[in-house]
Amino acid sequence: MAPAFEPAIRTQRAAFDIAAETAALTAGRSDIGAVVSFCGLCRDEDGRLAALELEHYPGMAEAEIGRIAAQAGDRWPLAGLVVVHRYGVIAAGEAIVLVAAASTHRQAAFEAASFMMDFLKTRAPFWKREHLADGTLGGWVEAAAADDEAEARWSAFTPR
Amino acid sequence: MAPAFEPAIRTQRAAFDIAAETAALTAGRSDIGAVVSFCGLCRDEDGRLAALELEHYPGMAEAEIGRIAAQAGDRWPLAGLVVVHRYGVIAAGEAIVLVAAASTHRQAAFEAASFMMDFLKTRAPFWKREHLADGTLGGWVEAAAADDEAEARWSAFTPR
Amino acid sequence: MKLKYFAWVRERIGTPEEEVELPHEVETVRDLLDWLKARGDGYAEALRFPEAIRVAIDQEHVRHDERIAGAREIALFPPMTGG
Amino acid sequence: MKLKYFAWVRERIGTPEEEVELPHEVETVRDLLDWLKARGDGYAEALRFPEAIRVAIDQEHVRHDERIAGAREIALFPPMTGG
Repeated sequence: MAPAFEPAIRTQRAAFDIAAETAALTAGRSDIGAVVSFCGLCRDEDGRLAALELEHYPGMAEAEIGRIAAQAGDRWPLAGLVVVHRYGVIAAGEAIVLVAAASTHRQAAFEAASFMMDFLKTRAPFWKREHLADGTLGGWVEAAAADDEAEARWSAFTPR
Repeated sequence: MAPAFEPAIRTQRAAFDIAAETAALTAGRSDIGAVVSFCGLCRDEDGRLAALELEHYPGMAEAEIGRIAAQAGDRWPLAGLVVVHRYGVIAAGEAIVLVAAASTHRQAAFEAASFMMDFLKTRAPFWKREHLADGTLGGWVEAAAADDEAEARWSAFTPR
Repeated sequence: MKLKYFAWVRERIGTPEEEVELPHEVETVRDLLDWLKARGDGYAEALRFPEAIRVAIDQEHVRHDERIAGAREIALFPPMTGG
Repeated sequence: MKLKYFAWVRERIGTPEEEVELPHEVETVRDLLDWLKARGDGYAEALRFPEAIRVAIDQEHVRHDERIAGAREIALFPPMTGG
């Protein structure tokens, strides 16, 4: 089943404006009952980090996010979906990624946004490197087993 | 267990600014990794409705939302929680309710926001009345069995 | 004791709130609903299906078997439809 | 054929991309990883644990048993940590 919407997918170095991104989902429409947005931020890990530097695979990043979005559109009746993923150096406290899903009903919007994030974590070609608070370059962030488990739960999941 | 945060709870007639509300959750902090926000909007039901009019029980509305928020704070490690619920006449396409939950990790923020909405639907003392597109006053919206089921699923739910 | 009514309960009874003196034998929420039903047509219409009526004592949800002694404010309303 | 490397795979190999002529017997992703490992110390270090390496052919994830005939661009990288 093809999704009945055109997801908006961008990768960019610049910060994004959550209000503008989610407003675009509902502008001029009155058939949307729920918008769920997720914003992922750079944590300082108890003061250890100054920033995260995100490397990405241009072209594949957008294509892979598009494939994940198409899966979400097949699973849930979405009215709109926005994904913005930043790359480059992102200071602690700043936003890294935004996912916003719009639907008639809240459960679809919640589940689709959560699904998008779980798959972005494990399948979108981005890699994080630590910039330490003391000004030195840290190591590459290792993939978390918890993220693989979070992705795996969707294979047994049927939308209500 | 007492919540380690002070939830911000308001009922108001005026529209709210989602960006300002969620920005307040993360302002000056760099320990928050995830903010999930839910915005519930007035649908026009295929053109049938002009607006919804929300009646509420002042005092109890804020108190009951506070009790639900305290439960969410006991269940998930939240860094912040905002609930704004409007009353009065709300035109189709406008926002009715905002819930935003902040946490170190995304799953807690998703689950807490979803939990808040499910309990707001069934326990917060608000009642919706339809204003029809032809200018006449419609009936009171009936409570949905689906909302009771959505609430009930949390009694069997244990955060991961 | 102050009684408050909301939504269609308020409309059918015809007032948002009132002060009442309850007789001694009205001990529970259920007793209160039965007593109110006998006060007039509006009350009877509002409370025709008492199991559909939600009740809060001093701004907290209670069941119909809850005792009302000591209550300052009791509110009657339909199932909530906020959110 | 163009090879692209990302994150610590890129750092250890020492270049973000290169053009290679693959010998006829390099048929699968696994063959490619073995062939690359023998090209020098940086490659050997980057690909020491080949099971940890994720691979995309023409910007789509593939398994290590995938055949590479017809590929224009093959990318090697560590497990993703975006989001």
